[in-house]
Amino acid sequence: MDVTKEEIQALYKAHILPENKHPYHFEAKEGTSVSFDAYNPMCGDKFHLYLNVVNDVFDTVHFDGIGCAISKASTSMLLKKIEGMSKIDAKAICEKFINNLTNDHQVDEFNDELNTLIALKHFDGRIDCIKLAWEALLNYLLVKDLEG
Amino acid sequence: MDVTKEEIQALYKAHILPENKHPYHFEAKEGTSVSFDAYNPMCGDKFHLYLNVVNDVFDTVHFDGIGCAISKASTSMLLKKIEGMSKIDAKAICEKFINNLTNDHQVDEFNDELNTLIALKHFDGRIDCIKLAWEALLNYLLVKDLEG
Amino acid sequence: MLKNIKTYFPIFEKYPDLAYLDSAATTQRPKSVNEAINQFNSFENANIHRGVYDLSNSATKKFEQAREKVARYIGSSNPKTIAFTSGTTHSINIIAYSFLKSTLNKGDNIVITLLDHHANFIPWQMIAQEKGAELRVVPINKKGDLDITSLGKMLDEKTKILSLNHISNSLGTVNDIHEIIDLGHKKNIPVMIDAAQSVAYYDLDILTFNYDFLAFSGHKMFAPFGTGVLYVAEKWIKSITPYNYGGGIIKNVSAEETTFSDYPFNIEAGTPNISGVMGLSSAIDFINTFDKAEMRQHISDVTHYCIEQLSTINDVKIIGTPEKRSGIVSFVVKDIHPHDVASFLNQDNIAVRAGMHCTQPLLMYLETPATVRVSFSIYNDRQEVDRLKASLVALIKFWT
Amino acid sequence: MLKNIKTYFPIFEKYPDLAYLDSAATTQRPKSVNEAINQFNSFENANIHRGVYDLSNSATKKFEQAREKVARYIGSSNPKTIAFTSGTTHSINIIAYSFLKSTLNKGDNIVITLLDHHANFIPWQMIAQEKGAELRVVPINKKGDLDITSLGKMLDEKTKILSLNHISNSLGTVNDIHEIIDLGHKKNIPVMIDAAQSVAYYDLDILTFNYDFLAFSGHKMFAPFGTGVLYVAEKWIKSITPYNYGGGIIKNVSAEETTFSDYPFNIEAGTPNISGVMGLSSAIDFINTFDKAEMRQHISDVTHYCIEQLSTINDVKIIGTPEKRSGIVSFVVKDIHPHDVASFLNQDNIAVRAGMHCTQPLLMYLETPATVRVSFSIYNDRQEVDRLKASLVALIKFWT
Ligand SMILES: Cc1ncc(COP(=O)(O)O)c(C=O)c1O
Ligand SMILES: Cc1ncc(COP(=O)(O)O)c(C=O)c1O
Repeated sequence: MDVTKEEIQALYKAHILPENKHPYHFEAKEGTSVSFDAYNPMCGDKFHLYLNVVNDVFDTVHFDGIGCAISKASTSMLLKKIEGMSKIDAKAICEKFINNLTNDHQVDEFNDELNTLIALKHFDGRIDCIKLAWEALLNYLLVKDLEG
Repeated sequence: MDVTKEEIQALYKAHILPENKHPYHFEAKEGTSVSFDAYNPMCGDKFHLYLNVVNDVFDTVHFDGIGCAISKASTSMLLKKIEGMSKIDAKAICEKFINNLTNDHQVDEFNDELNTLIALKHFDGRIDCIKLAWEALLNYLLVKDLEG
Repeated sequence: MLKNIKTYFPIFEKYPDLAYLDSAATTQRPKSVNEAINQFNSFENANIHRGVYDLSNSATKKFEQAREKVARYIGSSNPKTIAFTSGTTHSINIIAYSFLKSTLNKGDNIVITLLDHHANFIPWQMIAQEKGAELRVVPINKKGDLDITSLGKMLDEKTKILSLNHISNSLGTVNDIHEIIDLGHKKNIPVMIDAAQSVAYYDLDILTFNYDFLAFSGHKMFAPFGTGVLYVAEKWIKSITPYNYGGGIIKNVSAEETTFSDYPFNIEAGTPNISGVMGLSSAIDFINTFDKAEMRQHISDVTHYCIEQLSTINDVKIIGTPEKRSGIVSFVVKDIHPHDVASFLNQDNIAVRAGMHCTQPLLMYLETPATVRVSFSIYNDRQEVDRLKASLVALIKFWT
Repeated sequence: MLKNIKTYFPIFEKYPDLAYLDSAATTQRPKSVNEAINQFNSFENANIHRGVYDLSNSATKKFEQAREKVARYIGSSNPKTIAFTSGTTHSINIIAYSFLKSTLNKGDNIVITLLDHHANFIPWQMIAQEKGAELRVVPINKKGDLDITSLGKMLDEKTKILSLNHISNSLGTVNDIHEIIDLGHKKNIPVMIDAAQSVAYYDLDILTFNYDFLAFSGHKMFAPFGTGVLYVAEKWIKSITPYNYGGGIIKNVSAEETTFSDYPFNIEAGTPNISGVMGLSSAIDFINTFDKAEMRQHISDVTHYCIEQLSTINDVKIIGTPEKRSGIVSFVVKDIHPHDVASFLNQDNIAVRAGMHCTQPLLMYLETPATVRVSFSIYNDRQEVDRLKASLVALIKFWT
C-alpha cells in the first residue's frame, strides 16, 4: 500500500461515495445507436453502456448495472467526461486515462475529478475496477466500431 | 549407494560379465509355443523370449535381443532356472525373486547365483534391469496365459 | 497440538498482525514444507526416471515414495492409482477428456451440482456440448444444501458420470458424499469427487467412501503451487488414455505408431513437478502430525463464532446456511459491494476474497453478483473474527 | 564472470566432487533461484487474480511482471504473447490441440524432424492420425545434421505447421532455425520452435527469428520444475482455444454456455504454479547477469575438449558429428551397454544419462539401441572431462 488508510477514506468520502450514490445518468436507455457491456468476470462487475452517437459525437450517454463503488463512480465520471465529445477525442481521453493508470509514474495530469481515480490506482488491486468502463469504451472504439 | 565400488566390481567380474559374454541359449528359436518381449522403454533394453511349453512345463527356453550386462545376465539366469520347471513353480519363483528385489530387506534366500542378482539391487537404479525378464514372464503367466 | 500453530508458518512471523482469512483460495505454507522444497532444489536436484546416477536414483525413489504416501493418505494400498497433476483443474480435465469423452454419446448425460466450482463445471459442459450429451445440474435448497431427491431422480441409465465437490468453496456446504456416492453406485454410475476444499482436514478414506475418482490440489493443503493429485480406482485404470503426449509415457514410438504406458504414467508426460511433489510429500507429513478431528473442531469453532458475530451486524447477510458447514462463510453487506468491503478490510490487515469464487452459476441462481468470503484454517482464531467484526462495523458506519 | 561459477550452486557445496554432466536433463539451480522460491513461499504466498488484499495484489503483480520479463527475454514487446505452462511438453501439446487440430484436415500434413524429442513428435503424430493427415519426418545426414533440401521439399501448400527443436537433446545438433523458419514462411507455414535445449544459452530474439510459436521449460534454464512457457505470435493469438477448462479463463458461465477469455489467460485454467513462476523470473535474472556469448564459449570449449579426449579412446564411438554442436555429446562404448557405462561412471561420481533420451525414432534410424549422453552447462570444466576419460579407460580395462 502506498496510500494510508486515512487518505483512501478521504478520497472515498469526498469523491467515490457521492458519485456511487448518485451516478450520472444511471438508467437503461434502450434503442441507442451504440450499446455494450463493461464486464469483469473475475469479480462479477457488469455495467451496460447506452451511448447515442450523432455525427461521430457522443450525444447522450447512460448506463446501468452492478459493480463496486469504484467501478460505478469511474463509469459515471467517464460518461460525464465524454458526453458531447467526438469519438476521436473520447478515444484519446481513454488512452490517456488508461496510460496514466497503468504506468508507475503519472504521465500526464487531469485537472478534474479524474485525478481522484488516478490517485486510487495506488489502492492496490482496484485498477481493474477503475478502468473497467474505460477499457470497454476503448475496445469498442478500436475494434467493434471499425468492424462496422 | 550401499555397496562399495569394489564390491560391485567383484560381483560384475565373478558373475555378471561371464554370463553377459556367454548367455544361456542366446539365440532366436522361431515356432515355440510361447514367445514374448521383455522390453524397458526407458532405456531401450529389449529381449525376446522363446519358450516351448509341453504339458505345462517349460521344456526348451531361448532368448535373444539387446540390453545391458545386468539385464542380459539376469535373463540368462532366469532361463536356466525355469528350464524343465512347471508353470506353477516358475510363477512362484518369479514372485519370490521380484519380492526379494523390491523389498528393502531380503525376504527369502536363494541358494544359487540368483543371490548375486539380489545383491545388485543395492546397485541403485538397476533394479529395472535385473527384473526385466522376470516381470515379463510373470506378466505372461498372470495375464496373457489366462486370456488363452 | 494446535497451540502456537501460527509459529509453524513463516508468513505470520513477518506479518504478526495479518488476519489471513483466505485459506480456501490457498493455505499458507509451513516452514517444514518450504524447507523440504529448498532442500531438494539445493542439494538433491536431478531429473527422475531415466538416470542411473545417485542423485537421479534418489530423486526417482523419493518421487515414487511420495506417490505411495499420497496413496496411503487416502487409504489406497495401490500407489499406481495415484497420478501427479498440476492441480484439481488438471485432474478433473483428465477424467473428462481421457476417461469419459471417448465413450460419451448423444443422449447420454453427466450430473454435476450447482455448488460446483468452474473446474468441475466447464470441462463437463464442453464435452457434453461436443458430444450432444446433456449436462444435468443438481439444484440446491434455500439453505444451500444439495437437493438429494432431485439428485436421485437425475441419475438414470444414461448417466455416464456423477461429479461433485465434497465441500463448496462458495457456501462452505459439506456434501454427504457417502450417501451420494452410494446413490450413484446403485445405478452403476462412476462418481468423481472434487476434494479441493476438504483434503487437508477431512478423512477421505477410499474404503469408507469408495469414490471412483478423486481430485485435489497441493496448494490448498499446505503444499506448493503447481502440484495436484488424481486418484483413479483400480477398476478404471485401463480406461484412462494419455492426456498430454510426450516423453516418459511411451512404450514404443516409430514414425508410424506409438504405444503408451499404463496409468498413472501415461498421464505424466514430460518432466513432472518433482520439487513440488517433494513439497506435497512434506505437507502430508505436516498434516499427519495433527489429528484431523481436532483440526476440524478448531476450524468449526472459529467458523461458528464468526457466524454468530456476523449475525449481530444488521447490514450483514450471510449467504447460505447449510446443515453441515466447513470453514467457509460467504456474506454480503447492504449497499456496499463485496469488492469495496474486501478493500477496506485489507486496510485493517484482514485478507478476504470478494467475487464469484469461480461459481458463477451458483451466484446467478442466488441472484447475488458477488460475495465476500472468509475462510478459516488451523492457524486462525476467534480474535481474528473479533477484528473482522470491528472492521465491518466501522466500514458500515463510514459508508453511511 | 564464469570464474567460481560453481559457488553459485549449492549442490556443489554439498558434493564438491560431483561431475554433473546431465544438464540437458535438468540444470542445477542457483542459490538465488532457490531463495526467491523460498522467499515467496515463506513471506509472500497468496493466490493471484481474484484477491484485493495486499499479499494477493503483490503476488498478482509479480506474476504479471514475470510474464513481462519472459516476454522481454525473448524480445517480445507484448506480454500477452506469453502463457505459463508446466513445461515444454505441455506447451507443444497446447499448440497441437488448441491451435492446429481444429483446422487440420484429411490430406494436410505436419512436418517435424528425426531429431525431435518425443514431446515434439507424439502430439503431432496423434492429431495427424486422428485427422487422417500425414506426418512428415525430415531426415538427417550421416553427421546428424538435418537434410535441409528434403525439408524444403516436404513443405507444400498442404503443410499446416512445421515444428522442430532448436537443439537436438540427443546429438547436440544446433539447427539453423533462422534459415528453416524462412523456408516455412516463404510457403506461409507457421513454425514452432522447441527451445528446451537452447533457451538458457542462446539468443532467441523474436525480431531476429520471427518464429510463430516457441516452447521451453524452466527446469532446463536454472528455474524450478513445473514451469514452462509458450510464446504465441500476436497474429495467432485469436486462434488459440482453451486447453484445460476451469477457473480463471471464463468470461461468462451459465448452465447452457460458457465464453472464454483470450490467450494467454484461456490457457492458464486453474491456479497456476505461482511460486514456480517466481523461480523462473529469478532464473532469468540469473542468466541476465552473464553474457550469453561467453556462456556458449565456455560450454563449447569444454564440449570440444570432451570430443577431443573421447576420440583418443579406441573403443569409444561418438554418435553424431553435426556442423554446429551445443554442449551435448552422445557416445557408445564397444561391447559395454550405455546403462553399464553410466553405472560405472556413477561409481566415480560422474553423473551422465544412458538411454534413448526420448528420441526413439532417431536412435532406431541410427541403429543404436541407446547411448551414453554427457551434457555440459556453465558450471562444468575441462577437469571433469579428464575424470570422465580416466573413468572410461578404467572401465574398458576392467570389462575386457
Ligand atoms: C528438445 C527437448 N524438447 C522437449 C523436452 C521436454 O521437456 P519437458 O520434459 O520439460 O516438458 C526436452 C527435455 O527433455 C528436450 O530436450
Ligand atoms: C471446490 C474447488 N474445486 C476446484 C478448485 C480448483 O483448484 P485449482 O485452481 O488448484 O486447480 C478449487 C479452488 O479454487 C475449489 O475450491
